[in-house]
Amino acid sequence: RPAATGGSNAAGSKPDGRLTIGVAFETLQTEYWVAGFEAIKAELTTRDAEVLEAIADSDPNRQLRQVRNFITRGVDGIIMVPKDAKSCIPAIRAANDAGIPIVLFNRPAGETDAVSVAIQADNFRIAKETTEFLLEQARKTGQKHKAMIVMGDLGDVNAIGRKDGFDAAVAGNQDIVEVVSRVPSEWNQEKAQAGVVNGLQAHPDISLIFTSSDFLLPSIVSALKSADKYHKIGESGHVILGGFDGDATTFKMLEEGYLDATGVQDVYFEAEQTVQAVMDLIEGKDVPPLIEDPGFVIHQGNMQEMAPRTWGANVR
Amino acid sequence: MLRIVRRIVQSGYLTLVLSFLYALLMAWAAPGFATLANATNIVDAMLPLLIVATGQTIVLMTAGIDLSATAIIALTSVVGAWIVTGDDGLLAEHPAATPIAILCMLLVGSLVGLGNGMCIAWVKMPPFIVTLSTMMLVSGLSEWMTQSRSIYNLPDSFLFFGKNIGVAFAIAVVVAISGQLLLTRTWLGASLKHIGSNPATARTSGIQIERGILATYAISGCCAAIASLLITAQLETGSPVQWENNLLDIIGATVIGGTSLFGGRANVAWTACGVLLLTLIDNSLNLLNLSHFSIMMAKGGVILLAAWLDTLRNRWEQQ
Amino acid sequence: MLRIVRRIVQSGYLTLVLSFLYALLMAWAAPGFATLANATNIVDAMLPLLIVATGQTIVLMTAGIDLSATAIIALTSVVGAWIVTGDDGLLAEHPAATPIAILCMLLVGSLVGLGNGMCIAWVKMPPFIVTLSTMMLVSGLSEWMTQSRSIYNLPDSFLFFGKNIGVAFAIAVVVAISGQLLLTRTWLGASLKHIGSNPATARTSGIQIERGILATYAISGCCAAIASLLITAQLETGSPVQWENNLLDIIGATVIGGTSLFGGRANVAWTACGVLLLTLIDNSLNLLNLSHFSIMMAKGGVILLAAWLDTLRNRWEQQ
Amino acid sequence: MNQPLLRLRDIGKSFFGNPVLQNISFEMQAGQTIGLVGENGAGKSTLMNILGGVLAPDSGDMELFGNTYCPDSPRASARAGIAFIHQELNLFPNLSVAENLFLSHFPKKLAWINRSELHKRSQELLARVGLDISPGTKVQSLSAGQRQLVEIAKALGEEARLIILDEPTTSLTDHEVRKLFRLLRELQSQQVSMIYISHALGDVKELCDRILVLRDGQVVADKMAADLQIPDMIRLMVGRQLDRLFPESKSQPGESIVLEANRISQPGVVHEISFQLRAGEVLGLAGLMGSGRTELARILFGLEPMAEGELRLLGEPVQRLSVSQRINKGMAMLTESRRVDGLCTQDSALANLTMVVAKKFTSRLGWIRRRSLHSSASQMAEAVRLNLAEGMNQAVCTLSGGNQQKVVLGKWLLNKPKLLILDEPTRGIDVGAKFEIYALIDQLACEGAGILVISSEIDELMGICDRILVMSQGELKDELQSREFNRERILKSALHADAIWEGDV
Ligand SMILES: Nc1ncnc2c1ncn2[C@@H]1O[C@H](COP(=O)(O)OP(=O)(O)OP(=O)(O)O)[C@@H](O)[C@H]1O
Ligand SMILES: Nc1ncnc2c1ncn2[C@@H]1O[C@H](COP(=O)(O)OP(=O)(O)OP(=O)(O)O)[C@@H](O)[C@H]1O
Ligand SMILES: [Mg+2]
Ligand SMILES: [Mg+2]
Repeated sequence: RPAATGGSNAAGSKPDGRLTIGVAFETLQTEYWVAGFEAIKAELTTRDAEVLEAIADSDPNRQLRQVRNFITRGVDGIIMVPKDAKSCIPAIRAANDAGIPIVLFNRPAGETDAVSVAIQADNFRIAKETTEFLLEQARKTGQKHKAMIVMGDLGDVNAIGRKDGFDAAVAGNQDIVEVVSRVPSEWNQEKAQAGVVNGLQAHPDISLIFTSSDFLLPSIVSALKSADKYHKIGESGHVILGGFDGDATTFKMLEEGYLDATGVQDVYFEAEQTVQAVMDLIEGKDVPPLIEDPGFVIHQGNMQEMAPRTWGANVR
Repeated sequence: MLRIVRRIVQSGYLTLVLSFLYALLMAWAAPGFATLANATNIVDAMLPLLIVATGQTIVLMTAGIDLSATAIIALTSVVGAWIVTGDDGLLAEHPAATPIAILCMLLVGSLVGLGNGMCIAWVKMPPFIVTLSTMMLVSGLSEWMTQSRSIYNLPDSFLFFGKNIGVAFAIAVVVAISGQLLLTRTWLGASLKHIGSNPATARTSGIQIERGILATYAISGCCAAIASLLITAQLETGSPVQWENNLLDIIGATVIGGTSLFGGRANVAWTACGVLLLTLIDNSLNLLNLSHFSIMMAKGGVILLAAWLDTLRNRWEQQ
Repeated sequence: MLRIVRRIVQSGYLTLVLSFLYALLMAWAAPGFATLANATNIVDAMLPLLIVATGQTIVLMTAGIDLSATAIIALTSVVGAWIVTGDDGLLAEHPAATPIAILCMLLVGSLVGLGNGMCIAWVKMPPFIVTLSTMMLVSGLSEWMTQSRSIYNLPDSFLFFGKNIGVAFAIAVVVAISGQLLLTRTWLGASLKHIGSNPATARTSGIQIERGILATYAISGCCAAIASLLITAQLETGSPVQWENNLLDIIGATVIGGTSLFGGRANVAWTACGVLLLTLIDNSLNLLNLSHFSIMMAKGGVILLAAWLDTLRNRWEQQ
Repeated sequence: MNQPLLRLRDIGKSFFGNPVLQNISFEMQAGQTIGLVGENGAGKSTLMNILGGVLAPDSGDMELFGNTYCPDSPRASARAGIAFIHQELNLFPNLSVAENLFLSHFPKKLAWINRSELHKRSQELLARVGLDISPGTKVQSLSAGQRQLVEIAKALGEEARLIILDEPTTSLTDHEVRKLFRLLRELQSQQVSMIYISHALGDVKELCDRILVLRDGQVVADKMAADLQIPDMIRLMVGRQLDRLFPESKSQPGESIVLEANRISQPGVVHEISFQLRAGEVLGLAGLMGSGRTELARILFGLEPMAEGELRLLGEPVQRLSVSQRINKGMAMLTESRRVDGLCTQDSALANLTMVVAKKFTSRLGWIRRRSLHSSASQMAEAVRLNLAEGMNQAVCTLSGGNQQKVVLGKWLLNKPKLLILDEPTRGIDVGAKFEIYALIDQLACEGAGILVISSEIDELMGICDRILVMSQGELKDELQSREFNRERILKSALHADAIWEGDV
């Protein structure tokens, strides 16, 4: 794809020279989005930009309207978290038509002629590395494990990337692990909980669980507790647990020794890059269409060392 | 002064007056509200809601309710997109794909509505439960058809209905006016009113209740399909969860307008006013850059206010 | 044969019979269904639904509806969690934190309900609109309070109500039985029935409609708060969107049981059967590892079936 | 002079600016029974609604036992010792008799209902009004007459000192009326005061000590019953002389048969009913409460199923047709209770009048030709002398009972029926309006329609019919030609063989 170029008209900016940036999030219903939202706003404020905000409650139709409203208000740039890769295209196109640069935070758009820049964690790699770490722990026990994955909304590229990362890691370790349960959560806590409860019911011998997002962990923990399978690492009956995001609850579980590992998205890096990209586009600079956040895996071994870079360790 | 207030409150188009006052206020308070571009945004947002709310109004006239409206929107969205999409669509690249898809959407919408109507009219099951189950069945069906994935890559001839606001506007106006004429000027509309007011009386007066109810739900399903066309084209996406969160907006707009949930009192013009008010609130508060919780609360507050004024009106009228 | 079927269908607890037959079928078809552990799961899932549906049943008796129930669940969940949470909670680590939190939850729930009741009873606004606006106001409020964040790290004394299924069970049974006794055995319940059957007649007969309605909505709010306690403790999370998608399940369970949306016919025992049936379906289909769309469709189908049998029953009864 | 029980001074009330009551003043002594008579819409029910706390007066004041009395709700008036038996019955059909009897004052321990006490006291009350039913019976399974008695029992249960009865006898048969009167006399002897509203002027004169005549919302006469003769009452009520109660019949039964019923049976309801109805004939159907007349009418009209038999309208078999098809063939039926299935009460008079006929004013596209529909509805409103203060858009629920009945009749007349079935057509209607309705019936018969009239007022049937059929226990028992009309014979045939006849008619 061609590199995005900033809009030619910087005319939208106010006479006082302050930029106005519209921030449209699909939802704020997980800690990760809240942390990202706060980080972006903080970054914009330090750069003396005025922030307009809009949350779409998971409705792409509403998000489209909100982006149009931003355009009506004459913002200089737009930062957006879309619901999924494709339904955001009309919104991007609307921004393109108005000559306003648009940057997607954490979820890139699908293939299209509409132009946008995206900042995204390398979901596949982080998930794969996290899962590989879990499997390493599994191998140490010397037994064969039955595994469960709690999946996200399969319309979301992130969810797919994480699922594929997990699958790739498993594919290389067929000898010690068999995936017996795939719980579709659609990014919904209650669905996840019901799914996990029933999964554990049908397969009481599950001993490894990977969740595609940390915000589902409390539901999983509660299901584990009611099945009496929630134990610290090293205790007998411990279910190997891995997550993705690195939020506060998860970090606490890590500290307390219940969680084995989680793949961390570097929110600060992503927020900073996002804002930088918008600014660059407004100034007319070239920006590559996809900026990747390499992320990292935090686990019992590197906990102290990685804590400062883990957003969940800092938001408390 | 009080007299003037009373006049306004009693005028039957209270919601319209409220919307007008509200718009005036916002023209002053919300930057960018009183611009042509924003007017376009508002109209754009109103159109699909107006269409589907028209169907709902007709259903409410008979003391029924159609909870399956959003599910029908989703199903027809999926059906239409599935036929026309460039990614392996049933009739991908076929020149007549778009008209056929639209026809199928209308057909599917009407048929699902007819199914509702048959359960309600012939089997005499309560509308709430019938349409609730239909909602679940139909939503499940659309998710199963797509395996929960959205369908993209729709051809330009289809997207035309979303991009060209003139066409969308014309469609919505035709639907709303037909709905209103149906209710006020036709024999069917008169029968629906009697069915809603007192079904026993309607029966002894020789009104064919069953036919009326069948027609009602089929019309509602068809309206949902038309709305779905606009929505799908606007979003360029056929999705099995299209509009799933908007059910309360649909019923809300109708009821705020003044249509009764207990039947016998329904009017599409009122509904249009309700749609306008809801959309104005959404749009203006967004422009005011309120956080979405404040928007929600404000919306709740305004709906409450509208209902309160409506109550006042009714009380004054009785004096 | 037909006679036996008729007997069963007419037995008044049709939903119970259906649930039983369904459970039998599933015991055979679904692996792990007929185990003690799964029975626990089912009961666990039923309890909060039963509690909040009890409140809804009482509201439906008066021909009202409480759309704000799930919003109240979310608000009280946030309030409770906010008081007890170890992360900067209002009374974190305080020994009496849990009882105070529970008290506050009940208080908040009842007060919001009372607010609904006041608008409906005194200002005479329609329940649908009032509780719809309350839903929006209250949801907005809880999201604003938490800035959309969930609250974790609840103390064990609070989680007790989620972990100990015995306690949760006892609470739910007490609530349901009190609700049933209220409706069938008390003077208030009798008035509610009159209000729901025919408010005009109730008024001319000297029944204090206002008080009845106030009580009704306050009770519904309080039931939502109790359910919220169980849910919050079970999920170990206070969330401003707690249970937000379950509104139709609540009303559905009530109506499937046989309670009428038009007032005057409501029964908590029926509601309990409706809750059982819905939960069984959810659980068993999950165990069968069906995709969630099939679950949705199956649920829709079973609700339709239950409603159809109910219609049959009514028809046979009239003969 | 002892203190009056009740004193009204200058009571006034208007609806939408139309005065309904003006300067009403009167007082009544304890133990007195006052009769209140007047045309439909004279304001009788409105005045009583003010007294009963249902409506608030615009002006004037009231005193009860010497204290100012301004009830703000029906509850307040009940507390003050006034029981009100409404014109439109006020019972909950889905509840048991016992629950209805103690609606607002259940015997209770704390919040609990005391079931056994409830049962016992209900039985006592039912015994007092002579109703032999179990307190657990659902009201919906009672006939209209039985419901009326339940209402009275309810008033007795409230230990009222003033009972207002608004047209209590409209749904009672003669026998029931006698029974009711015995009961009321007993109450009178116990010094209970009553206000009695009725269009049966004979009853009023017989029962009351004093009679108040209301016309156009004003008291035009206030006399002792002994000083007021029935013709004077009528003159005062309608404001002109009315020489006779029934119009002279101009219609003549013709030759052609409009309706032929052949051995119509429906198990448990009617048994082998056969009769013929000629064009231009007015055929009466007499019988006691619950004899199955209403059921028969509903079967004829297609509202209820019929197991066996044959039904011909103008020679064509119609038993397989639906209600709307029968209406298209020229059938019409005024049902027994207008509120339940005769009117859409919240809708306008126009909507109700045009309900049946609008279909005929519809173009091929389903479009209603509104102007011509409106004008023929207006003509009909005039023809039946409908009294609409606010024009055709007035909601029917704001009309007086008589005017409501005229709306239902007008609705059917607009369709120019060939067969009109009338089930209790003059229930709750004043003498003037009754006369008009009889005239309308006669006129329709003159135009060649066949008319079947069900009525519990034997005098009415004898006054307007060409022939009377008597029904009992779902069977036709007797047939009388107009020269044989005889009250005794009709009553005798109406009685079932095994009934206990208390013989005080
Ligand atoms: N709620 C109301 N709104 C408007 N007008 C009303 C209302 N109730 C009664 N009226 C009007 O007041 C007048 C008096 O009615 P009312 O019912 O008191 O008459 P009535 O003497 O009891 O007649 P009837 O013998 O038919 O029962 C009528 O013209 C009626 O249309
Ligand atoms: N809703 C009902 N439920 C049960 N039984 C009923 C009902 N309506 C009428 N009946 C019974 O059916 C029989 C016939 O009643 P119907 O009303 O036809 O008699 P009727 O001669 O018209 O008497 P009325 O003078 O009361 O109108 C009676 O035994 C009556 O008790
Ligand atoms: Mg009256
Ligand atoms: Mg009868």
